[in-house]
Amino acid sequence: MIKAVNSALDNMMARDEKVVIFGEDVGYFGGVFRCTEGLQEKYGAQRCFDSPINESGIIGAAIGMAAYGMRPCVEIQFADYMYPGYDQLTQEAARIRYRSDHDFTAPMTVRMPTGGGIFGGQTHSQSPEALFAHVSGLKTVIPSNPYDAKGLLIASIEDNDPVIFLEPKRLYNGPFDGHHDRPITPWSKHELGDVPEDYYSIPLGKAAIRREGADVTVLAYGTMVYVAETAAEETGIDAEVIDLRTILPYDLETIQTSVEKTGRCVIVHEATKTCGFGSELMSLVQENCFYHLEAPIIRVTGYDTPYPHAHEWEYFPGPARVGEALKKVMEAA
Amino acid sequence: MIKAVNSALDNMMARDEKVVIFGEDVGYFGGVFRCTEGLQEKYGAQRCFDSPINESGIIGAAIGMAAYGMRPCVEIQFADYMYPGYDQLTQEAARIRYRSDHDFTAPMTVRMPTGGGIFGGQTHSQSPEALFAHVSGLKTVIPSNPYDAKGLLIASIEDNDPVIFLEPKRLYNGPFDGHHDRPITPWSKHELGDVPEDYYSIPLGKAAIRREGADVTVLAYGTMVYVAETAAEETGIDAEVIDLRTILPYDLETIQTSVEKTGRCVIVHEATKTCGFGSELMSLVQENCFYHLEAPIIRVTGYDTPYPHAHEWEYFPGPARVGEALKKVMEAA
Amino acid sequence: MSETEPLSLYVPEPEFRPGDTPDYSDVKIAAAGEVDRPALNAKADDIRELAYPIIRVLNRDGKAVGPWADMLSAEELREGLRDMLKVRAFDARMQMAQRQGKTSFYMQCLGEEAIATAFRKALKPGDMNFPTYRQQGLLIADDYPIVEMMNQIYSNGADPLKGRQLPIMYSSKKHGFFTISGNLATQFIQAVGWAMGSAIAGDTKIAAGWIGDGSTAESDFHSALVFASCYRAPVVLNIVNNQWAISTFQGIARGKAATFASRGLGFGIPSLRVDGNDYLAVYAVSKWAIDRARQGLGPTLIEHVTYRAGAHSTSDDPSAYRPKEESDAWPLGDPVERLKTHLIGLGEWSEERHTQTKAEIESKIVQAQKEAESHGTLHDGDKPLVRDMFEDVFEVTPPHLLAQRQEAGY
Amino acid sequence: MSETEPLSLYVPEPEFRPGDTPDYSDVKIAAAGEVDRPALNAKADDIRELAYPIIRVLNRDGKAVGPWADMLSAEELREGLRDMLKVRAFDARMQMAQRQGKTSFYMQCLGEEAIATAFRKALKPGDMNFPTYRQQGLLIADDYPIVEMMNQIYSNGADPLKGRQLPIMYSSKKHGFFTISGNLATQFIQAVGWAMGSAIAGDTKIAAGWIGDGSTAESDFHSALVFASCYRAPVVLNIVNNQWAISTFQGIARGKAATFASRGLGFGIPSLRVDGNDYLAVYAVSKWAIDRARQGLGPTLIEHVTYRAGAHSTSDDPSAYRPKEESDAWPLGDPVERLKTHLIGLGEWSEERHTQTKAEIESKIVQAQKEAESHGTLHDGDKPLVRDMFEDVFEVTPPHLLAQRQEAGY
Ligand SMILES: Cc1ncc(C[n+]2csc(CCOP(=O)(O)OP(=O)(O)O)c2C)c(N)n1
Ligand SMILES: Cc1ncc(C[n+]2csc(CCOP(=O)(O)OP(=O)(O)O)c2C)c(N)n1
Ligand SMILES: [Mg+2]
Ligand SMILES: [Mg+2]
Repeated sequence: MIKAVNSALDNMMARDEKVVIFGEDVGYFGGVFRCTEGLQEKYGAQRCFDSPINESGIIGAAIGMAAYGMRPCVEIQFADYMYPGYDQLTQEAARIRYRSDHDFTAPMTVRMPTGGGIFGGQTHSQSPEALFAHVSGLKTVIPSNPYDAKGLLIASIEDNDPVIFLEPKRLYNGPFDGHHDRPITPWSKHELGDVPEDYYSIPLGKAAIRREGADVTVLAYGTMVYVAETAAEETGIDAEVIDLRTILPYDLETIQTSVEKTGRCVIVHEATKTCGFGSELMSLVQENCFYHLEAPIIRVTGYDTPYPHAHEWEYFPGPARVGEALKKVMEAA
Repeated sequence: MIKAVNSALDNMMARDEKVVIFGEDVGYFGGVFRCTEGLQEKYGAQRCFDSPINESGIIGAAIGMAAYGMRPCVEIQFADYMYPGYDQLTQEAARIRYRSDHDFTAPMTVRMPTGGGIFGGQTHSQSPEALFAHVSGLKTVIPSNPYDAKGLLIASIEDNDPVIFLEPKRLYNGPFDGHHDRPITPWSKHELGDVPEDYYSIPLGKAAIRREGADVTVLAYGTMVYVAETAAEETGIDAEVIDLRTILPYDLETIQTSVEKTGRCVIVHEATKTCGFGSELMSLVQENCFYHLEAPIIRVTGYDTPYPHAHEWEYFPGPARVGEALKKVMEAA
Repeated sequence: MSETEPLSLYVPEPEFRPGDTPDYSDVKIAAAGEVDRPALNAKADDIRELAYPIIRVLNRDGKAVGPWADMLSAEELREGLRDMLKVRAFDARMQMAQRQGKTSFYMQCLGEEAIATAFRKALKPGDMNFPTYRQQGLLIADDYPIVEMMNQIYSNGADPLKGRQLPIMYSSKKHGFFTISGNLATQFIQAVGWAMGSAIAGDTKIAAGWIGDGSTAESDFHSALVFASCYRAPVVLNIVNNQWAISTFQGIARGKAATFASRGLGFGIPSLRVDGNDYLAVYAVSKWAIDRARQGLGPTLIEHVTYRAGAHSTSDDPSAYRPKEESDAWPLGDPVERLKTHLIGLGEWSEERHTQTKAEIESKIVQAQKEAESHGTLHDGDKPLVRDMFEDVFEVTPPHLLAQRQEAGY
Repeated sequence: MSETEPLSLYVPEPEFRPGDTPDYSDVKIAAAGEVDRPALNAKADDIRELAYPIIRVLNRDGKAVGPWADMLSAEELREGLRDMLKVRAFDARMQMAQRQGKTSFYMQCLGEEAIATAFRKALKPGDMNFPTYRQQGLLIADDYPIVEMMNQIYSNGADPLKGRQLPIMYSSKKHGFFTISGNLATQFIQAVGWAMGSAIAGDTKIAAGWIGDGSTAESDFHSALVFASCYRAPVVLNIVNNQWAISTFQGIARGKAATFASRGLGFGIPSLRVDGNDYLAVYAVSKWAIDRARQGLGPTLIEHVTYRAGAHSTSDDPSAYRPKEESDAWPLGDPVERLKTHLIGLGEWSEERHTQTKAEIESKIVQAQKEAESHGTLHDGDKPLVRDMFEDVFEVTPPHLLAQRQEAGY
């Protein structure tokens, strides 16, 4: 998936000289996850450069640059480190268009690796998507595979509003079904790991059905898509797995159609439970599909604790926990 | 309610010399809403003082001070201005105990005026409670009247964990039913406006039933408690109005008991809708009372836009909108 | 003090509180003409000392003296005077309109008029300001329509910002005035980012950031210095030190521990202080910094020293925290009076012309106000469409927000 | 450059990249003994120039010279040497343990050992450090049990932090070591807050903040300076300038535009630079600052100049972004070698004692490692209880979290 991200950036830098990349260690070195490798060499230090370690500064500078007329695509080294820039993101980037009656805009993309699964402890594992979803004026995208990552990142950069682009770091090197004790499958063995070199884009706000099923709808995104698929396989339950791809704007139509068909719903994410994006999804399903529901909707999420180091896999909502939920929702009257 | 807050602070400063107050304009002047009036004079500038305009600094310094062994109670001038301190609040204050296996703790209270209704525009009107609720390690309190404000603030200061204390600024001068065009009722005319001078506390995590009713449960907090009461009066619907008082930890028992009795539920808050605390409440009711529900739960909230200046009252979820929801939830099969 | 004596917390206090008689006679201020004017490409290390004294052009007699003088023609100075008079008259009317309940809020810049008006004149079209709420002078000196400003303040049917923003939170790309934020200091680093954009694009436009003394304590002030220094951004970073931040004096933000200008020293940014009540000095120093930026020589930090003569905003009453007489005692005088005296001394102005000009300006402002009020005020007359409350959150309103708008009936 | 020439963005680059031959011969470094030692109560304004030269005690021959010399006895110096050797041996073992898969992550402080170990010796019991991840020397010089450190690194059954924290994120109130955060710079202002607390309580304890060169760009660095200056907090603010922030050289954080120490000048905070590879100099300067703090004279900013000789962490490979030879070319030498030479010169040490001491220390570390491993390593043996994952989020676990724990089966 790293290559897909790199290819999206490469394509966009080639097509549009307004695309500028900066962030901590993204220049000469090419980023701690190597997503920007080779870009400084190819496009010069004025278009891809290292920044001081100051997330508020990175986002604030990007806002000014976007208002000038550029299309900055900045990297926050880990999503866990966006908090110092949260004011600039939520009170500034998200508000420029509204405040100025679209006289000024902030077309910018903020990439950040998200989620756990690499023994990163509480400050390299967080999934803060709900904190963006609650704030009006931000779009939030979370791809689950290289093909989508490239197409969605290109769409994000081309979008005329600020977009948060969360890259599930556990997926950088291959799809991940939640069984951390099994060997890693590389992307080369997955059909969605096949990424065309050229420009293409995938519209924001559209979910994808990853697995069709008749009995229960599973709403997931990022890493959890594979966990959901695995849980369906392992339990033998005929689950329909929806990959949201975009958290906001969300694709209510796809969700609603599926739940109306299945009558049951399980929601999974890695973030802490309370007020997570799962609570919004559960509310949407409750509001829109109430009369179709045959059982209470279930959330399977990270616990309401920091992401611990040693117990990463007990914290992670793996296939066993998702499988339990699937069984439970099927057993309910 | 300003006097109640002041009295809580006064009581705690007198009882415990570890209680220290600081924030922007809180010292000599006594705060832009005058909540700290007279405290510097009474307890000296070392215990109640003005701070530089730097919210991250205010919260960061409070964390260090709390770790030293003090019990800082700081003011953020408006909840809208806590964002620069969001990193310190959520990644530090909320994590000190966990990180250090309770070797260090952060017993501190962060007071901030919240909500709209004073023509404050998008940066003096926000209700960010969901952004605290999603983060493990923070407690969040929102009183709806002077009596509670004092008792809950005392409990917050005495709590050994960081507590966010949101003061609905529209309630500072009296209860508010949402009819902005009617004369203001002062607290002196309200039974919960009668605040004893002495020390008392109200436990965190316990909701209060403000109006008993048989037909529908309304979950509200802060300003919206009065709006909900008014909507019940105006529609004549026999609603049970629950004032949550504490957002986290929430009082599931009271909520569940009520919804199981009424079978219907309306949730109201002023914050933006998507991923607001209402989504968590709706999820909790759905998860715990599914088989008792006779109609879809309804949310009545602020819209997913910034809080506008001119259209403040169109944005505010007033009695008309809450009343509509009550009727709708009663009409549903 | 020995090692075992108990520590105590020092809490800075202003010299004067209500009841005291303010006396600034012991404050040392450089005489006009005293401070050097370095070459544009002077090395930051060689001009560190400029971060301390105050650059002044007009002396006590209203004469322009020293190396920073003689940059403006008599006509330009008269225009400056008219701009300041306009700002002052506009402020007075809007202050009153707020008291009359025609709007919810107002913020004047009484005593600080020279800074924004003179700075604007040193810029070129296309340059961009990232202002705070006290730089209405930037718009007025650039001939932005007064009526539009009033429409915004009234949140009326003709409000260019459709009632979305608090009064005085103007925005105009055309006039190089970035949308004002309610959150302090955020714009300072944005100005740097805009300037970086201009540099990357190979443009010739420059940016100007604005911040108050109190707000220099905010973290984004630091971000701005770090980024401006790192990339030698073509930006002028203006600190308006008007001595007060609501009820909090500049000592809390550390304006006396060292000058605000000296914050630039730790980043190798050339840093100057200027008498903010001296139109000629503000212009000269601004021009120097703007020229540096435009010639690719990098950022400059300017501390404009002035005094907030009025209340912080219409929600504030300064008599609760500072002596009423402090404003008059303030040693740098009134910018309007000083420029007027200078022009009269030059033989380019007179008391009569002044009185007449003032009257003309005031009547124009009154006329503009009438026109604005014909489009409504906050609680009366025309209003922006409620439907517009739902627009411009995104370029294309997404389904969930459309649904909310429809549910709301708009 | 004229006004109409296009602007361009300057992006700082380090002098040497892989393939270059690093050469620091033109770098001017003050000779040992050259920099003044002011009185503790010197006025900040009078010692501004101290923010530029590097204070050094040990000269090229290993002799201690100048006004900052002669503060430590031979026995204290030997203890310092042993502390540094311990840190180095510990780092080497843990680095290897990580490569062997016994833990997920490790960070060494190779080349920077003098700073934390010497600083710790200048503190008193009860003082509090707010460290970054590269001050293991603070714990080791305070005789915190090596086994406990290893237990934490292994997240094993005896981990004092119950497996909650990333390896090396130690915490010990008893040893004056505040819980390390993964988020850079946050601890710097917390240190100031702790010091303010001590001052308010009338205590005699002081605090020390720690930050890296790269992290001075973070906003909380600014908060710390603002608050420390405002309330004259009894705190020592340490910047460890090891030239690199992962792959980013100190020029991006503006360490060459001006010194990092000079950041203090804008706040009237006395600011010094010290040779961080000179144990005697670090001790002397630290003691000066600590004494100031304890005597109620307020904060001091210290820039410790050193070089990160190893990789940033076990996740990093510096050969991708800097020449391999840069570390050897670095002009300040190795702190262990320099102190050893000094002690031998004094006749208080010998090559034989050194070799023997090193071997003893290494064998103790190996022994400790065995003990730690008997409690398990990250993927083997004992683990903390999963139940503890749910504890200490709050003092009393609230119902919703209890429910989650029960549902999870713990
Ligand atoms: C982030 C943030 N914190 C607090 C405030 C509240 N506030 C508004 S103006 C002000 C004082 C600013 O003082 P200064 O920077 O000196 O500017 P001045 O008003 O003197 O022009 C404060 C504290 C705010 N708007 N934003
Ligand atoms: C807020 C935040 N942003 C980014 C990071 C990622 N990060 C960890 S260490 C580091 C470099 C720090 O460099 P420096 O301050 O010089 O300290 P050193 O590693 O050299 O000791 C970065 C960018 C982080 N941990 N926290
Ligand atoms: Mg001010
Ligand atoms: Mg470093």
